[in-house]
Amino acid sequence: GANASAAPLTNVTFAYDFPSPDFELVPMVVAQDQGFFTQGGLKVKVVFPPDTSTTTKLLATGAAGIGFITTTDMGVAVNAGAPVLSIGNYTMSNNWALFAKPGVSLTAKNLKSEIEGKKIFSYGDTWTESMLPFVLRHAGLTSSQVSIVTDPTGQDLKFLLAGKVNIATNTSNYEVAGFDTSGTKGKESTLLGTAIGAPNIPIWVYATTRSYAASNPKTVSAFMSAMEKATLWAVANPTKAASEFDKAYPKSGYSNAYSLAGWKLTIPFMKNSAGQYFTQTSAQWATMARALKSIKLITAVKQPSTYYTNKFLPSS
Amino acid sequence: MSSNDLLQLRGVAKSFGATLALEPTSLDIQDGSFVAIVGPSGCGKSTLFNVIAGLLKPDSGEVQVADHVVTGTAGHVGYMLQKDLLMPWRTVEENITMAARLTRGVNDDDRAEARRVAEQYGLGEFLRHYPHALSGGMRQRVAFMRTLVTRHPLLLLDEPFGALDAQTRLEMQQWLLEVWKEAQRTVLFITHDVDESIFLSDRVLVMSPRPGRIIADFVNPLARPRNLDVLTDPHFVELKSQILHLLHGGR
Amino acid sequence: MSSNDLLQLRGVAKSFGATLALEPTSLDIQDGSFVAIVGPSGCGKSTLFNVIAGLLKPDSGEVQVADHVVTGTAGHVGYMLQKDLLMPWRTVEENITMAARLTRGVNDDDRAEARRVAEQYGLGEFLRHYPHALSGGMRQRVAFMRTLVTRHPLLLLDEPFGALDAQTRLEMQQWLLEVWKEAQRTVLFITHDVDESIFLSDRVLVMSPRPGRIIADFVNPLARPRNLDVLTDPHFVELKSQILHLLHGGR
Amino acid sequence: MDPQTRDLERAPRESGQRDRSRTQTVLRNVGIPVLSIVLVLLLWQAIVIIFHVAPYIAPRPMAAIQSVTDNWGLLWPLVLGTIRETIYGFVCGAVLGLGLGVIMAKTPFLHRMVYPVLVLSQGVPIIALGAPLVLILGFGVTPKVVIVAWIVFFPVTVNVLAGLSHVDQDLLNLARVYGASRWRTFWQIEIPASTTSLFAGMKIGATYAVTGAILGELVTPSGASGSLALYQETANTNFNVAAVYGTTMVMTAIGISWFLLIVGSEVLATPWQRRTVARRSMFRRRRDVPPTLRVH
Amino acid sequence: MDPQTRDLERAPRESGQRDRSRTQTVLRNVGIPVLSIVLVLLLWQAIVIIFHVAPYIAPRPMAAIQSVTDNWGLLWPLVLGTIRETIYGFVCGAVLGLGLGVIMAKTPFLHRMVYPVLVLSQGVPIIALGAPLVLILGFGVTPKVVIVAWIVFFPVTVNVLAGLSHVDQDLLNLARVYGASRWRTFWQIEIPASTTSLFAGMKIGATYAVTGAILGELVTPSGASGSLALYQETANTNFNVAAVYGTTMVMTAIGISWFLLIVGSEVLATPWQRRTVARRSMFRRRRDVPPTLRVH
Ligand SMILES: Nc1ncnc2c1ncn2[C@@H]1O[C@H](COP(=O)(O)OP(=O)(O)OP(=O)(O)O)[C@@H](O)[C@H]1O
Ligand SMILES: Nc1ncnc2c1ncn2[C@@H]1O[C@H](COP(=O)(O)OP(=O)(O)OP(=O)(O)O)[C@@H](O)[C@H]1O
Ligand SMILES: [Mg+2]
Ligand SMILES: [Mg+2]
Repeated sequence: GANASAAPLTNVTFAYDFPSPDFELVPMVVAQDQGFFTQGGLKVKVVFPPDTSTTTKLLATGAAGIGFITTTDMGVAVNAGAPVLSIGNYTMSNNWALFAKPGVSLTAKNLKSEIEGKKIFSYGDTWTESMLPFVLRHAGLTSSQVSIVTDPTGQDLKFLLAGKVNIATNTSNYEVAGFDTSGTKGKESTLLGTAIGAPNIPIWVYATTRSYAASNPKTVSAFMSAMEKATLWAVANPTKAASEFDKAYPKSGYSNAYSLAGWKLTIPFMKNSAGQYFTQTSAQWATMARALKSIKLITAVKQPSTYYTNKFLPSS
Repeated sequence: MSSNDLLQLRGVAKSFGATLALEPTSLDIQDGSFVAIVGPSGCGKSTLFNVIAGLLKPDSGEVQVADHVVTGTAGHVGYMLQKDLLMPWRTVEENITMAARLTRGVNDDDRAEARRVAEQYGLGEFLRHYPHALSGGMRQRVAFMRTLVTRHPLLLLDEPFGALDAQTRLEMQQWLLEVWKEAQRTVLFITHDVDESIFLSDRVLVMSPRPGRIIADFVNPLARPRNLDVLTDPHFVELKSQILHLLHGGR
Repeated sequence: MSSNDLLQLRGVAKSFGATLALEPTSLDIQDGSFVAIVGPSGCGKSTLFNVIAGLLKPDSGEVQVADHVVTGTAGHVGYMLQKDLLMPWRTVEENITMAARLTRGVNDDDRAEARRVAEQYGLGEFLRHYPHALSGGMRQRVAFMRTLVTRHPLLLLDEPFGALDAQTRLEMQQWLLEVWKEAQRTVLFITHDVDESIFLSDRVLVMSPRPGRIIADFVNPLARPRNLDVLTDPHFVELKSQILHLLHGGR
Repeated sequence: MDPQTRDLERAPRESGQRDRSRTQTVLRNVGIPVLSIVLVLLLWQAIVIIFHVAPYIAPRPMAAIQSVTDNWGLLWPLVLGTIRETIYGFVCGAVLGLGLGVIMAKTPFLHRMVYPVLVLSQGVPIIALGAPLVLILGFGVTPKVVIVAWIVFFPVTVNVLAGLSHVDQDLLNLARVYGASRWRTFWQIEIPASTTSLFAGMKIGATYAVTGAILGELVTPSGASGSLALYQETANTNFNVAAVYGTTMVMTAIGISWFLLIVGSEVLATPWQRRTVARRSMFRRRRDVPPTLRVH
Repeated sequence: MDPQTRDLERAPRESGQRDRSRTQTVLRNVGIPVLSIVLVLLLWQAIVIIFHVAPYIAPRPMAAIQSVTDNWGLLWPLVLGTIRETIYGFVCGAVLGLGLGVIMAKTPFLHRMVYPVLVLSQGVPIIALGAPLVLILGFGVTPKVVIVAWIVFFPVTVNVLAGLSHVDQDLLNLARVYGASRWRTFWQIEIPASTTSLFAGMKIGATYAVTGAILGELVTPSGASGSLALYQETANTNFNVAAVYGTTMVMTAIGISWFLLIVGSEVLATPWQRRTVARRSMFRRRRDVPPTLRVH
């Protein structure tokens, strides 16, 4: 738009959920590079938190207007009284999975025998904490029948390949991209959580605070609309999108191969079976809240509308 | 009442808590004289000096230097201790000009004077040396020059050669007499060495054990200039014997 | 050839690199005698002691103690320095028995002996004190007792009172003479204080400046016991004058 | 005021005077620190209240303390774990540091060869050590102990080296004059003479030991038993800010207690630095008692 | 060998002798450390080869070094960033430490009140500082600088305190006799007399400064500009083990260079500890030259 470029751009600070940039930022980079933000009258600055749980605090203190967090972090933050609000899904389904090293075949059938009494790696994040109980229940095991190795520094692949743990847990886009670009021979065995009892709920969402949404409704809508254009573009042009990311963040330390592989692995999870992007459902939030409540991470299951709104989505 | 006395003490006394360190003491020191003070350890000699220098305020009494009452105020005398107290981070020249640096800043005159004094008294070569490179005797000489260039007519020397070995000490004594003769200052000199007190002085004051009191005031009969031979002079031996008996009670 | 001499040096010499510290020196020390050594600083007095004690191997010559050749081997003499070298972490009693602890372990006899010596020489009350609680004079007394209980007949004392003030030094000299009389040891005593060398000794050796050489060997004419009055005795004054002229060339 | 040090003339100290002021000293040494810590907590509370800091950003001090007391049953084993890692690691580090220090002091060649490697070892970021240590030593307490020891040994070695090289050469010569063996000289003179340096090194080590244990817990996973650092990390992920600050307080408390313990051991191990008279040691001195007294 | 210290009789040192052995000293002080580092690298290479260590566990040293040289264009700005954080943080920490030390030395009451808080501050695990610092200070270099300063200031304060309290009381009295002002006494005596202590504190601080910067980079984000610690972290998740070890080597090199720089500054700042004669300083001493010489 000609008229948009004439008007002064609105500044938006966007907080990512991880201390360093990686391929899930591809749509964001595309939105900036392809001018989708400028068209919407926005100027977006990306900031990174010291740890994944600080993103919510950055939103709550107003240090960032819009952020990128996991669904479970949303639930925990709302429970703690933070006035955060989810404004759109990033992925539409759950690609959290269990992994075993090459040579081991991990299937829904042999799940029990493969994990009973074994060492299972966890980052110690809320997501894994809330998904593992479903898997254990599905396998007919209690948490005392497996040994959880929690390592926030994330050495999962290394420990898995060295035989220090038997099972790794991670999302498939990160884990498989990491394995494929590690130069290790063979193929990891991947078992999606949704195949073994984990609920199929989206992992990441775009979020803001209620007050920011109330006072900047146009900005939020413009942001989501730019993200939609960017996401569709990046899905359609994965190779170009990944190399744009590499250009935007040359010091991320990731190789282009890794970013491209990761982004390609992310694409299938970004729309649901109905072909929809972004749209949230009350069911997804109710399921998430119940899951968190059942493992006592939150004290009360709130109305789904407490957590989300779809009203900033371009389609609505 | 102006007099020939550079220093006058009138009933100066000092206690530390319950310890009476110095009984009321009166004393007149003639301008240009060299007065030695001997006395048992802890009898209050250094306390007396500290009072004169203005480091301590006496409990009673008055200190006059050159007919001005200076009781309890500093900056009127030159002061030198057994420890040389040179600044290791300053060269010899800078150490000599230390008093100026500590009060008003050093100017070219101060530096010229320092160089003159150092050259005159045998340390000209070492002006740019740091103290650690000097021997003990040389260091004490620098400490003395530092005291000298303050131009105060009254110098208080508290066992200045106490840490030197006998031979160096003898050299320093002879050196000091030379400088004293030329520089025309008044010297009060504390020592534990009776030989030294007689060898150097015009007058020897003997103090009692604590609480300190001046119990004898000998006029030194020895003629100047003096050399090693005075140590066997009958006057010397006699005076030494008297002082030793006062100090040690003839044991 | 057995003799009355406890210590015999035959042509002992020592250099450090290019520095000749001690010229070939021969010396006989009679059993039971008290011999003082004076000489300018750096003339090799301590080097001589180090050779006798076996700390240094002489470049040439031979050391005999009690008619045994002990050149370059340690463990034959008592040795004491100006620094008291007490162990701060040991009590007085433990410091006195240090030699035993360092060689074979302390037994009850050693402890009893330490207590006896300490009580006899006026430190009985302080047996369980740590050195830091003692005055300089008391510390030197402990250091001396530690030397004494080794039972070596020959004691080498290198300026033992050099760090003490004049009064304490006088007390220590009198104390040392007392102990020496009772304990019946042979003492070699280095000092810079000519009065001290005469006051204490039977014999005074005077050394030349480096390279060290014994240039005079005076027999001390003063009768024992001695008190302060000997300082004014004509024999004393005469001997002192001779020694001083040897040392300082009559300046 | 007296400008001359009168060390030589110092009279034996009176112990009476000391006792009288002991309560005063204790008050000063304990009261004032406690007071200032309370002041810090009050300041914190004031800031939270005045600036309306939301509880999910920073808790009030009482909330942090309460989150600790409420979960003490859960925390206690983790605290014990951290303490255990600290103790094991500290002891290993101190022993290693002492040993290295002694060996290096005795063999100048090794000193020159090994010293740069030791300096280098301290330049390695601890975070980079985590993975290799786990791969070699597995999960569990060992890699954490190694990390603590890695941090602790260095200041100990440096200080022991300094201490041993400053032992009075004259004292060593005197020992030779007595005919002492190298071994006895070492135990009777060199070791006691370096106690102060050893403790100086250990005090620096103690300051960093607990931080090292926490870092170790963070970079080397513990498995099912969990760890204090992970507890904090999880509390952080779960938005339990009070627990995060509470855990920090617990960690700080462990750190300071450990430091004070080492300071205390130094006081006990070096009585001659405070006391005038040695205490009679019950068992070692029995034979001092004259036989006559013993029969009765 | 001579059991008596002859400090008083020491002759002025000859500087001729010193120069002669200077090359020898340099060889010894540089050659042996370099040699031993090379030995460590060889040992590492040998272990990797002999035990068939998989490349994703530990790389060969040459591979690690190559990963650094190959990516130097990328690494150099990150290295510069770490150096900048180190310098800023170190300077802030040293200045703060010096200031606190001076103020505390001058006001015993503040000393007693503040000291426990300072000790407490060092007990707080650095990892717990990241999030609060970012919330307060925002992104960018500031929180990292604060973390480095937090680590550096403490040893500086402790040492400055010790230094100032050990200034010879007699020297201070002498200054009073001369009628010196407090201010001049402070600058001319107290400050120079505590230089050695100040540098002792700064050397300890320097040892930990780079580690602090790396820790700071890890617990506070750098975002697009990246950081050495994040680069390493990413390489780690990326299975780029050679880069992990290579970065470690770079970090170690920065740490040691910084330490050596501080050691070097001490040498330059305290000429009297090495040199016998003060060097003529070109600009300060011009007026020393006699006027006659100046006219020509
Ligand atoms: N600042 C002080 N506080 C308390 N007592 C002091 C102080 N200064 C000196 N005294 C005491 O006053 C007495 C006299 O001390 P002073 O230093 O004057 O003796 P002195 O004659 O110089 O001794 P010495 O010959 O050992 O130098 C001593 O008992 C000493 O302990
Ligand atoms: N270990 C040594 N290495 C090199 N030179 C030495 C050594 N020990 C002593 N010297 C030198 O040997 C000479 C004699 O030294 P010695 O210590 O024996 O003198 P001294 O007579 O005891 O002097 P002082 O009266 O000062 O104690 C001196 O020039 C000294 O510098
Ligand atoms: Mg005095
Ligand atoms: Mg000597």
